[in-house]
Amino acid sequence: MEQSTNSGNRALPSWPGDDSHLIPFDVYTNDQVHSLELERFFYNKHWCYVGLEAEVPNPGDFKRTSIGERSVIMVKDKSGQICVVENICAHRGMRFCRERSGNTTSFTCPYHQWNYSLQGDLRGVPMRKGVTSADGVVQGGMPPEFDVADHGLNRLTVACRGGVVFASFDSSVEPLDQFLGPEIVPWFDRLFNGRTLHLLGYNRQRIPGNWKLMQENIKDPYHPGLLHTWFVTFGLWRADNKSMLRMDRHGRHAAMISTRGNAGVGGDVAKVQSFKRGMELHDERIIDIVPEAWWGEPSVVMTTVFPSVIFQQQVNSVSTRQIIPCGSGNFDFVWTHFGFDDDSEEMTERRLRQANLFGPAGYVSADDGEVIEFSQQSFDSKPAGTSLALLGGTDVGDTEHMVTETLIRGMYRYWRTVMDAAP
Amino acid sequence: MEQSTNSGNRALPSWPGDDSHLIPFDVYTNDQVHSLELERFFYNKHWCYVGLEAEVPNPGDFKRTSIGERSVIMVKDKSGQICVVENICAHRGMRFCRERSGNTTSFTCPYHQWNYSLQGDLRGVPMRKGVTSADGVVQGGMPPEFDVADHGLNRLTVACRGGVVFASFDSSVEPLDQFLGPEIVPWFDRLFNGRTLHLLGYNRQRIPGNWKLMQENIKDPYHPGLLHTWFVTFGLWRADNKSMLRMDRHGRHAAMISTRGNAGVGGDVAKVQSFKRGMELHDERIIDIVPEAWWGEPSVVMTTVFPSVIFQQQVNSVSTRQIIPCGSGNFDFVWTHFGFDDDSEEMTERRLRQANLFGPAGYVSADDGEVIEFSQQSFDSKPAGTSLALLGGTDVGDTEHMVTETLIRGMYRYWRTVMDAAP
Amino acid sequence: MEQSTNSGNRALPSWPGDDSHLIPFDVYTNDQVHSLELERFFYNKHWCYVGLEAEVPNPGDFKRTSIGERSVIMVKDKSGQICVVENICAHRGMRFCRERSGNTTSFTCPYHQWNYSLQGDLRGVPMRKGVTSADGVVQGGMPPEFDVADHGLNRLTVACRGGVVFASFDSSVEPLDQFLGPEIVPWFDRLFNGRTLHLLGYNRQRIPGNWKLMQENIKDPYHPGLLHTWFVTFGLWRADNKSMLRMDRHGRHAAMISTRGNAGVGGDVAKVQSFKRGMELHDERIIDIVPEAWWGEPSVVMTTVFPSVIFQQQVNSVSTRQIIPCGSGNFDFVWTHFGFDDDSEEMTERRLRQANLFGPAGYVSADDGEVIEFSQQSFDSKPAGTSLALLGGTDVGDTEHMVTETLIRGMYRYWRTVMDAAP
Amino acid sequence: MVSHMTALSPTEWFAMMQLYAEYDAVVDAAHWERWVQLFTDDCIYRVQPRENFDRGLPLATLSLEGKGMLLDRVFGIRETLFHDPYYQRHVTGPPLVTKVTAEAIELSVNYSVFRTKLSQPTTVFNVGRTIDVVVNTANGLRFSRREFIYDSELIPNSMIYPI
Amino acid sequence: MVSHMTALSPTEWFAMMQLYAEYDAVVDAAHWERWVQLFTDDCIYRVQPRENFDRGLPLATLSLEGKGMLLDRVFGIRETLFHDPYYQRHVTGPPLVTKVTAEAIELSVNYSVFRTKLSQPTTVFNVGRTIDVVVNTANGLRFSRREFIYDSELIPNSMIYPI
Amino acid sequence: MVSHMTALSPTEWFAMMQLYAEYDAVVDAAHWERWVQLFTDDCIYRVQPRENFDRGLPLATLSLEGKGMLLDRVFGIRETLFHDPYYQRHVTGPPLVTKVTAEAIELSVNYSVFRTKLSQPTTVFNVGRTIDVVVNTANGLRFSRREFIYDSELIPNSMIYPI
Ligand code: FES
Ligand code: FES
Ligand code: FES
Ligand SMILES: [Fe+3]
Ligand SMILES: [Fe+3]
Ligand SMILES: [Fe+3]
Repeated sequence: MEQSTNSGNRALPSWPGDDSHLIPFDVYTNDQVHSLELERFFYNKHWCYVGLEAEVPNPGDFKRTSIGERSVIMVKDKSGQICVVENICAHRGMRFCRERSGNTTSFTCPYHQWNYSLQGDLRGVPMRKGVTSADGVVQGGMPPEFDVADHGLNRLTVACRGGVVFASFDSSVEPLDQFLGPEIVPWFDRLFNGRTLHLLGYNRQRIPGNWKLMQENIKDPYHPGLLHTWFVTFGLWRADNKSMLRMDRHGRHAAMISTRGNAGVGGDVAKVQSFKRGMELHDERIIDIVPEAWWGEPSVVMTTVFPSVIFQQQVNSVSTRQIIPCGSGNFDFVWTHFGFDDDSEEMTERRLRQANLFGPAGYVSADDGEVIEFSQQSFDSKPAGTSLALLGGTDVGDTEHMVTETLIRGMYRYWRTVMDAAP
Repeated sequence: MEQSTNSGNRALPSWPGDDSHLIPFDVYTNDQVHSLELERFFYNKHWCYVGLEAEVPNPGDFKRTSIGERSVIMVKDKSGQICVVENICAHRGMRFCRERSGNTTSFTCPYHQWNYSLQGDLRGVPMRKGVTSADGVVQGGMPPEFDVADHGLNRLTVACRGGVVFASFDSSVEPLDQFLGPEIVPWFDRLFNGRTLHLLGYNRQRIPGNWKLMQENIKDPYHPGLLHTWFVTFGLWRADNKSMLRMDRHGRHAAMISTRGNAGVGGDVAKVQSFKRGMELHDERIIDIVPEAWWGEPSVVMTTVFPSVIFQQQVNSVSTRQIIPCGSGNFDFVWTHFGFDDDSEEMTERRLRQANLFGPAGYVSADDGEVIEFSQQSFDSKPAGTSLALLGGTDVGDTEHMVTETLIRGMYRYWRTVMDAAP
Repeated sequence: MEQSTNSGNRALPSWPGDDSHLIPFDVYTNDQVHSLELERFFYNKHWCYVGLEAEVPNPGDFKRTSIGERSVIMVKDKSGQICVVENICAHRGMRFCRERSGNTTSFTCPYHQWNYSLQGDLRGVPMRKGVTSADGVVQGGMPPEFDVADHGLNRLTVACRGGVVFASFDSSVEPLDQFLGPEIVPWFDRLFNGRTLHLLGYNRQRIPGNWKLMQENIKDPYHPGLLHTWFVTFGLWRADNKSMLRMDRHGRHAAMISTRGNAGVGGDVAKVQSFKRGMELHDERIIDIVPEAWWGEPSVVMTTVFPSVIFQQQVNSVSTRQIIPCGSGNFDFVWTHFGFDDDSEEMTERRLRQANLFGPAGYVSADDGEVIEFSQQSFDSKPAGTSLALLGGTDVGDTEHMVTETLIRGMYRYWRTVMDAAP
Repeated sequence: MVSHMTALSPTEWFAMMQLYAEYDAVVDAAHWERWVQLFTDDCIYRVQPRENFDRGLPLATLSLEGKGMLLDRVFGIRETLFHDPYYQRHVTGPPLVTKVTAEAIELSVNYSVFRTKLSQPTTVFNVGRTIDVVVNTANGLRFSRREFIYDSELIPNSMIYPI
Repeated sequence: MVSHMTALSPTEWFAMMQLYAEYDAVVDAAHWERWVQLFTDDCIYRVQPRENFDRGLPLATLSLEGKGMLLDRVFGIRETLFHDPYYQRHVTGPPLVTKVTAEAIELSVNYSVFRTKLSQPTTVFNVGRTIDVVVNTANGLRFSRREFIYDSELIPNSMIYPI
Repeated sequence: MVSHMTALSPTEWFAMMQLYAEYDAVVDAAHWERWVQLFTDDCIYRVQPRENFDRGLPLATLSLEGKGMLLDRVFGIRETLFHDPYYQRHVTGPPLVTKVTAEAIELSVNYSVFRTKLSQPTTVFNVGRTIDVVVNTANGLRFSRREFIYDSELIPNSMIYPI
């Protein structure tokens, strides 16, 4: 084993070597690591996904979600602007909003009926001035120095782009386009090009594994043709499909781009292909793929935006996949499927049919949750173990192929930089 | 944020400022804090509630309960005296008593049948003197220096007052009346004035919140008229009801005393009142209130005895509410409803009907459990947060009104004193 | 309380006194203690039970089990040799084997289809050499320095004796016969004398107590005649049965050997015997005991091999009982009942009928699980408590009787030695 | 084969099964008006811990006498009783018919109720048995008495909706 | 007593109960061929979160149209979809008959599904209600539609087998 | 609609449902004498892990042959087997009738058993299916065989009472 470098923070695992191709199991299981990850990735310096504008079309519409492990509310105010506030009452701290979505003119905490505007400003404090007794004496109430301006809800910084809403607890976070980086923005804009989105519905799963494993999974082009044999069985995956991997300059975000090709079949490809070759579906409607103009050349683009979301375009199925950590050993994975307002009825039906491939029961997604669970089991059982991400070498960089784990190395190179930084 | 004062004990949260109106969320979630609370509030220097004499009317009757997180047995011995012993066998430590209540002449631990008197004295140790082999040799057994007197059950100090039984693991605890203090004793004695109590039954709930939140809730006269809109809707609560708050000199115990009044209605009151004004019950029997001679003027007295119990008199419904912590994030809340031996059948029926207002399904109690759960969710999610208890200012003292959070401040002022003390 | 000796390791509980008759509750509940126990007892210097050869009769047969908290696979390779490998893929660490048993020609991890021989050697790495693009360029793949020889499964050291399979993560572990010691080997060989074993089936239970409590329970000859009143009621237990206790020189392993005797009944014995004397079974078939030639004189021999297994011969019922810890507060207890190839049909039926006495529902075993659970409840509730194992004095040594806790003291004397050793 | 001592006719049995099926459907869909309609005017609805029942202690967790109190409960949970929204789901076994008279049928059924809070795992909320009296009315079979004697004495925080 | 508005004959009721009992037995034994046979050729099989159903959002977690898609699901879970082996166990309440026509019977049932992974404790996997349409065929009663509207919206990792 | 191949008459069906309902009521109320009475003299009562059943391994967790052994079990749990008191609660689905002869009816049912320890939350204790043989006797329907093949192979500590 290579020499290990001690990290700046005592709680942190020590990595073998200076690069990131050997990942200590500890990063997936250590609770102190997890708390620091929440602070540094979810609560500071990063934009996190909160939802789609299409989920709150009208003034007063709100949706409750989470950033990291903190509850937030996305709401459209009367002016049509989207605000995000933390779901903690400024009085005695209750998580006051209980519905998952709805429409309201203001927020009221039921415990003592403190009332807030949709922007989170404190508007009403019952008995603030006390009550007047029978003999005209004013009793109790808030002291004169109490100023409602100091006691609003915690309001987050918000950025909307192409109908997607991001927020941050960190008011000094860099602008969203800089955060995504010029390498990722085009792929983001390809999917969210300004069209109005049409909400199709949700799937939710709790995956008993560390949240980073889902980022890894979608940064791992090595597994789809090997784990998702359904793809191969029905000819939807060829290792020689034209493909590219792109990441931002930090290596934290990435796009996996691929196009169905007809290139000559190399040996390894053949091996994969031959797997259950020649099977046919009884009902082909599930893979009745119709290219869409906005695709351009690629037919599949999976974009991972660190730490909180994945944007999926798998042929005609488009969705956002939100990551909500729940301790170091679990995360909730929330799928929001959508279409576009100009979709024909047939296209909507097509997107819904192809949705059978994805989500907690999907032919090529259910098994991703399974492998994440089983990986976590190993990590829990063997604190001293390490994971090997050596495919394509030890370096980090864009490629024109899929036979590499470079995106995973990129993510952990970034992870080490941020986590090792002085507090 | 005000300057923070470091506490004596490293584990402890640091409070902003010197008073107690800003409560760090940490006090509700930190496990080291919780262990220290158990030691200092439940296991030392405090009396804890174990039950009512009416639950063990006959010699040999016992009831199993808990003080803090330790299992104890309250039993009436042959002389009619009530004893409390810890439910841990002196041999290899088994929690031997499994029934919740019953009648017995002695305690036997099933593992090796060690037998104890109802006072906890070790009486029988099978094979203590070994066994005699065929050739007359004595084999095994306890060594000669083994003295049963050294191996009884852990016996607690007990105090009974007005049919209520308290116990303490701390033999040097101050007398019960001093513990309650002259400010609280009268309110205690008002309810438990020597009459024989008549047991009506139990309700049990596990509330996923820190145990202190229930003490806060019953020390919080600000919420009933605002959260419990049922009260207001049916005219049972008026913010201008004549009322007083009393606490012991430490600020740990309190009594919330109120009387239905007809004073002029101030603006705030009106606001509250108007809430769903004029609703009527289809069946008024649930609020068929009949004053009782022993009430005196007040119609409602809620007495919080720190840390373990609340005594409820809400018009005709009387009960004890025991707090049994279960880690920092949960507590069991055990309701024991009772009446008095001289109750008429109608009065018993009345108490039982009014019981629909209380307990896990009660019109004005189920929501207390809910707000506690939702508060804890915020505390868990945001370690650095604080709760604001500023109503009525920052000081601590008795009042003749309900528009204050002074009792909460009093409790945390006491908490800081006890928790900051050197070990 | 006697003076306490500070242990070498800071995390460790401090024992009152130098011997092991007063056991701190802390050893059953402390998570740091538990991690160190796993390292020192389950993962180093000890042999752990993995199964019976009879469970994998044919080449390719495998069975999944655990050593401590780590998942392992016992498999019979083509040469008929039994191998044990850790169930962690050398790539990104997945616990790849999911079936509990089966037959296979090799192991493949589904995530990226890395393929291993039954001995754990890495055989196949898909796209190891990259893929050849349309224009003939080789893309990606493993770097040239990647050597499959460095990336096999973690292979354990294996020892088979009499049809029982042990394994160790520690390649420097002493030979199995030395590990068992000359005192225990004869009792092991008495049961596993080379006959082919015949698998009858499994029982599994999760017991909410520390794993050591099960070793204690079977090293405790004091309890059977007192807890298992079923034995006494139906005359199957007499405290004066001829009996011996034997342990290895470390005091970690032990054998409880007893023979039905007819010696004169001593007082204590009588007391025990009289318990529900003279009851009769409605159906005696459950205790239709037929001595077997290989028994020799003893009719019951219970052998505890530290830390992982108990070998049971209770008259005609024979089984292995595997201990799989699951945190400090739980362990799984796996019963494998078997017979011998030359058993008559009647004998097989007899073993199956007598199995009603054992396992999670057994007349004389279900209650062992119960007392362990209730003991753990006390330990959790009272960190400062201690357990007393004083029967037969404070020393450690073999005896010719059952009226002693010497085996428990022996186990903890060994425990202190191993746990106190410098890291 | 001989028929049961307290036999119902096939038609009665079918109608009874529909009453039980509708009860569960109605409470799980939170159709409270319909829930009230499944009772007679002078009905008894009670939810009581098994401990109190077994020891003869009269206290119930919820004790409603007559349709008026049922309607008040519906108002209470809709308009005044703040609570976390949740789904409940009943799964009940076959009813045991204990007595059949010209006026009424007495039955008992084992039930389980699962609770699911929004975006949280489903948990076992409450299990037990009922003590039911069903009578025939112009509107069909109705409960004149429905008591839930529950094993789950440690209620997970609160019980808002009727079970 | 009066019979229910939408009454089934005793024979129909018995046959219906057997269909429901067999459905549960078949999926819990993983007899997938038989599972497919319990549906009509043009059947609809859907598993949908209650949230989507209540809000009128069309997305389902699993949505199969016609026997072909059911057969493809069977192939998928057998041959291509890697997953942890587990047992599932259905316990369902009495069906509520909502409509009876000459062609079909419409029903709804509350169900619970328990999941047990090898050597792990049993957990509540999924609960909810179904929306069923049953028709009579030459082979007996068959489902022409079976929708599982589930409360358990937070799926414990994955749903591999049909419920 | 056509009737099922292995049909029971309405009267038989009703009697059968009452047998199943009573079985659950009786074990959950710990009425052990009555529990024994629900079996024939030469009955078989077994509780076996699904793993052993599927692999053809004969070991059962509990295997009682004939009323005598059932009576001995009752004595054992009452008089000799120390254990924590607990409530159990059965919820079972509709029985699947697999064979009907002049002598006996063969059925199978999915079951769930919930356990509640005093002042503790209710948990899923054991789920699985039964293999039952019911015969008609002078005292009505009785079980001549009742096997519980359970999914919940990892028993939560112990199983004291018959399920
Ligand atoms: S906690 Fe929100 S108003 Fe008091
Ligand atoms: S543990 Fe109580 S007698 Fe041994
Ligand atoms: S993790 Fe096993 S092959 Fe990749
Ligand atoms: Fe994938
Ligand atoms: Fe309140
Ligand atoms: Fe034992």
